[in-house]
Amino acid sequence: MPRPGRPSPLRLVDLELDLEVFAGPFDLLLTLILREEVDLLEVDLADIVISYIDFLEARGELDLELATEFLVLIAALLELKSRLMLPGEEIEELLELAPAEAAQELLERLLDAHRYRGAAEHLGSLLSTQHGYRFRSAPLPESIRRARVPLASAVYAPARLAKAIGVLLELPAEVNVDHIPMTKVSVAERLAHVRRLLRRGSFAFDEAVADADRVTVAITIFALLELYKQGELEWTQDEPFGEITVTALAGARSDPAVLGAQRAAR
Amino acid sequence: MSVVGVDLTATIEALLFLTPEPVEATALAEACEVSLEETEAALETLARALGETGRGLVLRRLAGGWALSSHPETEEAARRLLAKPRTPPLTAAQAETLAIIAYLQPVSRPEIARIRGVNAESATQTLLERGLVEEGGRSQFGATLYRTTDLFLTLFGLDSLKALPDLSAFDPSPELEEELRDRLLRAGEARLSEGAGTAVDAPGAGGAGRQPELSVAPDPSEDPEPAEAVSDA
Amino acid sequence: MSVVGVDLTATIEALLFLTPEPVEATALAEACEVSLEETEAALETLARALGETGRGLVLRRLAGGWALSSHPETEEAARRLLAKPRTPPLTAAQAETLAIIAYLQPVSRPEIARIRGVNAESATQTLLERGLVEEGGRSQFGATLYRTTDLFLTLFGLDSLKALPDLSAFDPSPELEEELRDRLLRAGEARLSEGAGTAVDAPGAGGAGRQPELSVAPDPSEDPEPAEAVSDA
Repeated sequence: MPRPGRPSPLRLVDLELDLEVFAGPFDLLLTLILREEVDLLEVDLADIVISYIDFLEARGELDLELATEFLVLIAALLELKSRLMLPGEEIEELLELAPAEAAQELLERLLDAHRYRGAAEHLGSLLSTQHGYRFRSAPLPESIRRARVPLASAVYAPARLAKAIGVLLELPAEVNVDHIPMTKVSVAERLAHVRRLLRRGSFAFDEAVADADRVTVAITIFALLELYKQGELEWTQDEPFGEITVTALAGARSDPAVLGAQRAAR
Repeated sequence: MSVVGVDLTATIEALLFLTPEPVEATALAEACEVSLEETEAALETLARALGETGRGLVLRRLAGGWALSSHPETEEAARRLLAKPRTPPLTAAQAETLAIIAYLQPVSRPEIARIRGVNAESATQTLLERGLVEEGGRSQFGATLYRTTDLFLTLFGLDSLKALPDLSAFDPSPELEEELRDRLLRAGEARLSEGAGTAVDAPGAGGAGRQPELSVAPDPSEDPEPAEAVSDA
Repeated sequence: MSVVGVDLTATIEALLFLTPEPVEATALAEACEVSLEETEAALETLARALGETGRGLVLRRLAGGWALSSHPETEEAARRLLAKPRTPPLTAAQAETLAIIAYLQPVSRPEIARIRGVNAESATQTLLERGLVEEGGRSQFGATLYRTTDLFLTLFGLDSLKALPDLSAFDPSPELEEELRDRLLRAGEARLSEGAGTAVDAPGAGGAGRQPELSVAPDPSEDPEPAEAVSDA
């Protein structure tokens, strides 16, 4: 819920970052931190980190272990700061070494990322200066080529060839569409489900989507939006990532007869 | 003249150094953006310069074109230097290209490219250079055909091509009684059309992209088939 | 000297013309059946001769050996003649992976991934395909180790890995390091302060040492500025 008078923090979409160009999360974080025109105070760090990890996942480049480690470091940094912001005497009690060490490690790794990024840029410029130097590549003259066979010995394994052909013979896997459950869940079904829950007066969103897959969760949100539009309910969330409470509004038309009539009208 | 810093003769020397096949004077003239007369004068200057003592290269007129070659008197030293074949580990691209040539020979470069889904130029060039494959005739479309050499057999410890390993262990669809060639082409095209194959996954992983500086593009007209246009550059 | 007719410099020129990869001076000396000193003197003579105007080739010291290449100023004409695509430049991920391998070799993929914070598989694969890196043994945990190849040195114009600047050349300046630390810690505060409705501009982050900054806790109540003032959004 946006607070009145307080601008929401900058999210990834606001920053016009081309995620393609980053070599990794450290690189992204580093770029962000060093971008002078961006005041990090305005940046929703969590959003950016999570969006980038989503992006990597979509590209199949996400290593879960690495992502976890990275998130732990970020989280430790945030946790450390939260502890530091508590009144003085509580710091003594609460401040453990671990978050400080983890935050320090994150910094060290950002510094390392900075070094290798510099080295990478150096290599890139080296390569471009070498662009005009071309080398000759030609088979040896026949007379010299013939002379070489007697001195040759078996150094390569024939199995390497068979394996290479094996790879080339593989047909690409057919695109798997099983994960697109076109008609498994309908909005009408979820409408009915939500209305059932609404009869209790209010319910938690998590409860409405307990054990549901992502598509079902999405369709449940459509259903809630539809009912919100019709004035049958309202939803509240006290804090980002907090629980969403859905409450029935007085005079809501939630009896099945009305629902049936609405459907017939469409 | 468009070339600055180095003169026309020097540029022509460089161009002939880079091309393994003889180049026609008109092609040189076009590349240097000068007239044929200027090119021929520069070729004469080059021939004279190379004729002087202290030069190990000679300019030769071959098959209607011009080529540089090593001086014949340096052949003994070359044999000593190159007697032992260089056998660095094969890259994935080289192994695939070599396997295709070994199992399907003779095979044209466009066919190799269709099977691999990426340009096979650089890998083929390296294999030629190392003497593992050689040219052997032309396809009905005029494309150069490749086959393996005796050096290939020796380096792989094979008595003959019949001793190539059996593919059944790697064959995903042995029940299909198709020709190996057809199945490879089909798999290659499936990878291409899917758009998710090597050509997309590994930008720069194909032929020309791999180590182009060390290789030289042959006349593209040699490869009349469309697959050659699938460059990953 | 065993070479007759053409002199040693000419023979070396011819040998380098025939070999696509850099050749060590000792190998040249052996092939020409002369001493290393004579070979080195001849290489110097050749370098001088090629340095004169009117020559389109350059003698270069690469990957611990010697190689001939075309003069860079002939590049335009070469591109027109060879109609060859440019080397695809390295992507950021590939360049970074290559840098890590170049500086830390031999290094395993998990190590590379840890430094980059992201899976290094596809970048490493492309570098392998392009022949810039190769596998070189196993770590004590059984992970494949990677190292750069001579082709890497050659294409990047390096005589050896020692020609790369020390990694510390890319250290952030102390000011930058400080700023990095400072800005990162403040970002952490911004995120947290969201809940409290107050953003904190950490003034205490400029001081000495590493650990201290982390424990300098600006009391939020000291900050006179309300959150709204921080933003100009």
